[in-house]
Amino acid sequence: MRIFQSIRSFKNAVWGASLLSILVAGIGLLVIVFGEKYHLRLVYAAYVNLLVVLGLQVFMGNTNITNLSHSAFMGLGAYVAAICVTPVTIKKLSLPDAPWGLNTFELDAFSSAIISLTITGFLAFLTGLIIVRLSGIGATIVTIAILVIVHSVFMHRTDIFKGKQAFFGIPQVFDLYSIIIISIGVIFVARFFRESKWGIQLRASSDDDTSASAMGVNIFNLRLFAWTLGGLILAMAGICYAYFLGTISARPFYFSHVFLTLAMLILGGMRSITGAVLGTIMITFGLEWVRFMETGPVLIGIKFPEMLGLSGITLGAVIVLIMVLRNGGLVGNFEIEQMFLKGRNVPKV
Amino acid sequence: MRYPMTQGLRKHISGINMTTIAIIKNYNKSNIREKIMKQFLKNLSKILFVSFIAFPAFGDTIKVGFPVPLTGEYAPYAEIQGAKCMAEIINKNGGVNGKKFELLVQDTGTDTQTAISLTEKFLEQGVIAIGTIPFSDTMIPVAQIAAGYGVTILQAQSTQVEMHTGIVDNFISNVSPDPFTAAAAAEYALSEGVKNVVLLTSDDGGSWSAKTPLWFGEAIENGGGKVLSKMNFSIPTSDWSPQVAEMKKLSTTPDAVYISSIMPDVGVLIRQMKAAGIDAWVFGSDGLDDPSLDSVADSDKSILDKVAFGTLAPSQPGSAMQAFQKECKAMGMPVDGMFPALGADVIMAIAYAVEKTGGTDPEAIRKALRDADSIPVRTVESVSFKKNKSHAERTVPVIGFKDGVRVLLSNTIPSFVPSWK
Amino acid sequence: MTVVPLVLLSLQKTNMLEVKNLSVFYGRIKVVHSIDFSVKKGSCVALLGPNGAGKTSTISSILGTVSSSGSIRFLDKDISKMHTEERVKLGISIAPEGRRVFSNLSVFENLFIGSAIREDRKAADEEINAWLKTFPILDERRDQAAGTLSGGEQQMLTIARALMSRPKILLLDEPSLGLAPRITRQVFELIQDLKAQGMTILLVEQNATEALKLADFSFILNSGNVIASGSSEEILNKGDLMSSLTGVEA
Amino acid sequence: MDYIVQQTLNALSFGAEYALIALGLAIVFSIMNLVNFAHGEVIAIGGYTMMVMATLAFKNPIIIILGAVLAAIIMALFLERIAFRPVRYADATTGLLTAFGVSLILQNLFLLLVSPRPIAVTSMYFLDWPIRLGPIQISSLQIFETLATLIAILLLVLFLKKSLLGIAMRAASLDFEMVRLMGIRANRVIAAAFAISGLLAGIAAIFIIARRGAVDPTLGFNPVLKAFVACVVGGFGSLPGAVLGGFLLGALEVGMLVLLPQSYGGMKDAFVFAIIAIILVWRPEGILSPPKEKGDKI
Repeated sequence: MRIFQSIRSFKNAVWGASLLSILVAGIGLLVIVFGEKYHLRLVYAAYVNLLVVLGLQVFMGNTNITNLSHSAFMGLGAYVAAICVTPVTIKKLSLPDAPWGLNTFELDAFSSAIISLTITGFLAFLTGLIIVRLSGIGATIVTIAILVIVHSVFMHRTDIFKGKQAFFGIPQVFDLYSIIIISIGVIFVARFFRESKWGIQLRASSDDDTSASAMGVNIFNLRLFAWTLGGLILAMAGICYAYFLGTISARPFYFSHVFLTLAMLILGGMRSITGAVLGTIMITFGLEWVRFMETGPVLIGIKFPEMLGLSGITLGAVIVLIMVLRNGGLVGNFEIEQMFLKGRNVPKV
Repeated sequence: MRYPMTQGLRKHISGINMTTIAIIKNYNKSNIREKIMKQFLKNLSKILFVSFIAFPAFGDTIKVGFPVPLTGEYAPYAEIQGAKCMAEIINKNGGVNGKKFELLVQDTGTDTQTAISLTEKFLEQGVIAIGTIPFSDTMIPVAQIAAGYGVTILQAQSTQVEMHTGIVDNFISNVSPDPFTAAAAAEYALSEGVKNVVLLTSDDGGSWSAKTPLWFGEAIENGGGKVLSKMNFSIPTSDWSPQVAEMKKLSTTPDAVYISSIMPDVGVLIRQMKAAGIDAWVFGSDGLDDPSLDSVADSDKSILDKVAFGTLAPSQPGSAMQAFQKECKAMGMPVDGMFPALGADVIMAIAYAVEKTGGTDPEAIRKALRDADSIPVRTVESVSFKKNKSHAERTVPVIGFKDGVRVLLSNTIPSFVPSWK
Repeated sequence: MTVVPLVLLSLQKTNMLEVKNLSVFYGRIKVVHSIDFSVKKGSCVALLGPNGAGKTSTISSILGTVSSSGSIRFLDKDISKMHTEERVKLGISIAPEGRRVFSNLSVFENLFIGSAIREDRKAADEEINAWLKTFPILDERRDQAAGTLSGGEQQMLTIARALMSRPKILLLDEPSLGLAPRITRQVFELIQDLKAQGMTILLVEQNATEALKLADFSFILNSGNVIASGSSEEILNKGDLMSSLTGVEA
Repeated sequence: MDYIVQQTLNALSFGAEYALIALGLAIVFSIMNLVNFAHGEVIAIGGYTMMVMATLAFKNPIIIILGAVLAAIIMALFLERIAFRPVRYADATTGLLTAFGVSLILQNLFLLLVSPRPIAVTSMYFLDWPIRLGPIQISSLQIFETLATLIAILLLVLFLKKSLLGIAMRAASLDFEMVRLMGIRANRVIAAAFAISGLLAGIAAIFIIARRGAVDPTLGFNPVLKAFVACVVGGFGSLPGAVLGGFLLGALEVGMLVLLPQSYGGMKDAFVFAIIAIILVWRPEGILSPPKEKGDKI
């Protein structure tokens, strides 16, 4: 069975993913060489968000169904890995009442990640069975339900997840280099999926307004696959989050993170991987600047007023303006290799 | 490792001069040239960056970093207004040993990742102490990073018990943890003849809302009282009628209800209980210490007569805190509420340690804080970290109301504190 | 006394509706290519052609519900830039393809909403009653949801609804579509009556035989172009044209 | 027995509040397929207006109520004009995201211009006093709120049945283009829908403030999330569905609090949302979903 319809789409995928990888790795390396220490953390957080945005893109970009549950899957990935990898000595302290012997074992980082991916992927698959049967706004509503349910469980099974308190003591496994490599891998995966014949079929079917019930079984399965793949990438993002920070709680995996990453995706344009990467870069740097302006700095001798909430307003404005002015985001269907491979048109859907 | 900004700048500039000379000397050796180019770019970018981000500051200053929640869920607990005002007061009077306070403040939007990167940034800029989002999921990683610099996390308002279980060593809270406020409230309740209590718990505020009521219950039972029932609630709750109906159903009428939650939710509970004819005390924790609580009595002065909360510093009229708030208001730097006012105390504690050690070495500062028998602060007379190391030993006030006006009901260090470590 | 006939005469001379160089687009796809046609006051003009010829697109462009270019003049006013609502207020009304009664509204409410632009509320109410008398079956179901009516009844309701706004021109889009032959006859009888009362009508039909009986003048469309036009006689004489219209559906 | 009656009454008043807000969401959705998450901020505007009026020393409660309701209506119309009109013809998801964006902007504007902390607004306290019916204890506010919701539903039904604009709105929920072809201006119908949703938000704001006695930037977000759930359960776009969903949710929530064991009390939201998901799988369009026909929006 062939994955790509033509050798051209394969080539485009390789080209595009490579160019984006160079861009993404380039920014990371520049920061490693030139940046202050705190830039490294900032950039690491940006990479985690990039993974989230890519995970989101795999489903949203190809099916055109808005997903608002992505932060929940990221949280699942983070928690499962954290529960597995955290040393028993710490878990005895932090999770004294954990059920099912969760505080009596510890695994190495790699096995923990695999278990986390398996469990989150399986949960994504289960929820996917519901999601793919709904269309448009109905599906989006169920994703909100998933977000609230998962958050609720994180918050109230404090014996396992610690809720709003810190789940601490997770060993620091990753550094900036690791996440750069993972990001490149995920960029390739997302881009290959987009250009594969399944991706193309999905995108073709998403333009159609036919209700999901009228669709062939094939589209169901494809959607389910995209949803699960997205879930796996989100789990990976969660693992990266936990493996660097060392401390997690239920708080970061809720609405504010949902909106932040969603704004990143739709700013660049959810239909393309280039858009996803671009949006993440722009919002990350833009917000950093806005946050600086928020606290009323002195610039060129001018004292600016303190403007708390400016970053929230900026995010909201980005979402509204993109929706109103340029529904497809800044780049629409454009992929980066089109800048270089003139004349050889990428198959458009 | 740490250098004041101006020195840092000078260093970089001289670095550039050196590299420029080196470039001229070695223009034909390409591999060296590359290296030098890299060095040059690195210095250039640093200068650009430093001049962009840094506040122009001259002379030796006492830098304190505040990656705090000015927006988002935990914005009400930011200590920044009081800290700024106190720093201004000290600076106006010539600083500490001639050194002035310089506060580096940036909003985290209540986001842990942001707090962490800002912490790293402030550490690089040479702060000697950090105050951040007062929840353990942020304080733990922030403290772990700061530990590498020897810097202390000095929280003005953190009552979370997790921070005192020895996960990190460089953490100091300038107030008493939750079990103390619960115990103080219970002590007062027992003195008022309270026997039967109902506890309202919630996981939404971490251990603060989940465990504090249980500690209160423990202290009541220790004093011969009884816990009638535990009920669950979520934050926010704007209608308590189901819980109130549940209270009325109890076979024994409760003498008191304990809740650790926030305004305006608790205000609704107080009014709905009163409306339902439940004549019980409502006890609470520091979450109730909000200016908007007082306005619950707007329509009926007696409604707050049986409301009291164990809190972090006395906030009734005539208290040191109110005097401080007045002073700040006159300076055009309003400090609204108890949490913002507590910021003054950490600044004073740092000032004390700087004066004591005669310098700004963060490790020495921490040691000085922990060694002192008594450190003068603003909202109470003094605090001491000698006994507890990671949190202050200070009196825990219980605030109540008379005719709708705050009164100090008691202000002691509670004798029985439930075990919590 | 002499003024009124003069006005009528002048109107009769000029075209009530005049379409020139009209092209219709769906997104980037052009479905009607620069066609011209006109409708004189009091006449019945038919747009005929096979499925997909662009008839409905043309009629929709007259009301401005699809994007088009070219000039559309109604009563000597260029209406091509106007909002749909303004065109309706000028006196254009439509009984659309597939009837599109408001199925969640009662029969009465359908007629009532048809008179939305009327200022003379009393007269309009009387007219509603008159219509209900004309079609007793509608009167019977006066307060029932229009969705419960049969196809023929819905078609009658649609035409009545379109007339409630007292239009100067009535656009009828496929009034016989999907109706039984007996019902179709009733519908065409109604159209015949309207024409006899002096109503200007633009009729779109696939049922060319019936339409040509009614029409004073016809335009035949295929693939978005006018391929023939003339009086019914002229069209009927061109046998090949007729067979292609009535027999084949491209 | 008294306890059951008491909790039933509580459930009813919970439901009334959800129904009131859900109606505001549903009326806009039925006409332009927009899930207006910024409805919560329209409620908040009502609250902030009361705050401003209190500081300007307006004492007359009627003036304050009218002011708050008017502000909410104006806000709803303003949002329609500047944010939602440009996405009127876009798909429902675009509308939803726009509404989320608007909601973010407004929440942060409140924060920037007023305060992140709750600000006391006690001018509506006078609506709240205890009423004793034998062993049952209720607050006047619960009665007012339930009554106001019922009256609002009644007036809304009258308006939708008897007035031309109301009939046009019902017609528009099925076939917007056909309504325009009747010569009725689209802007007028949509503005009417937003004005009504603003009115309902204003009324909701009065009761919310009367109970909470304080206003903060996120005042409206949680009630609207709940009302949104009510809409989904009832069938999005169906007005009877919104009312049914609201009361059902009220019953569900109080029921959960009463029946769930204490240790699971916090999982209330998880259970409520799980039920929603199940209902959607069983009936993807909700319980009382309105009929769907072509040409819904143009």
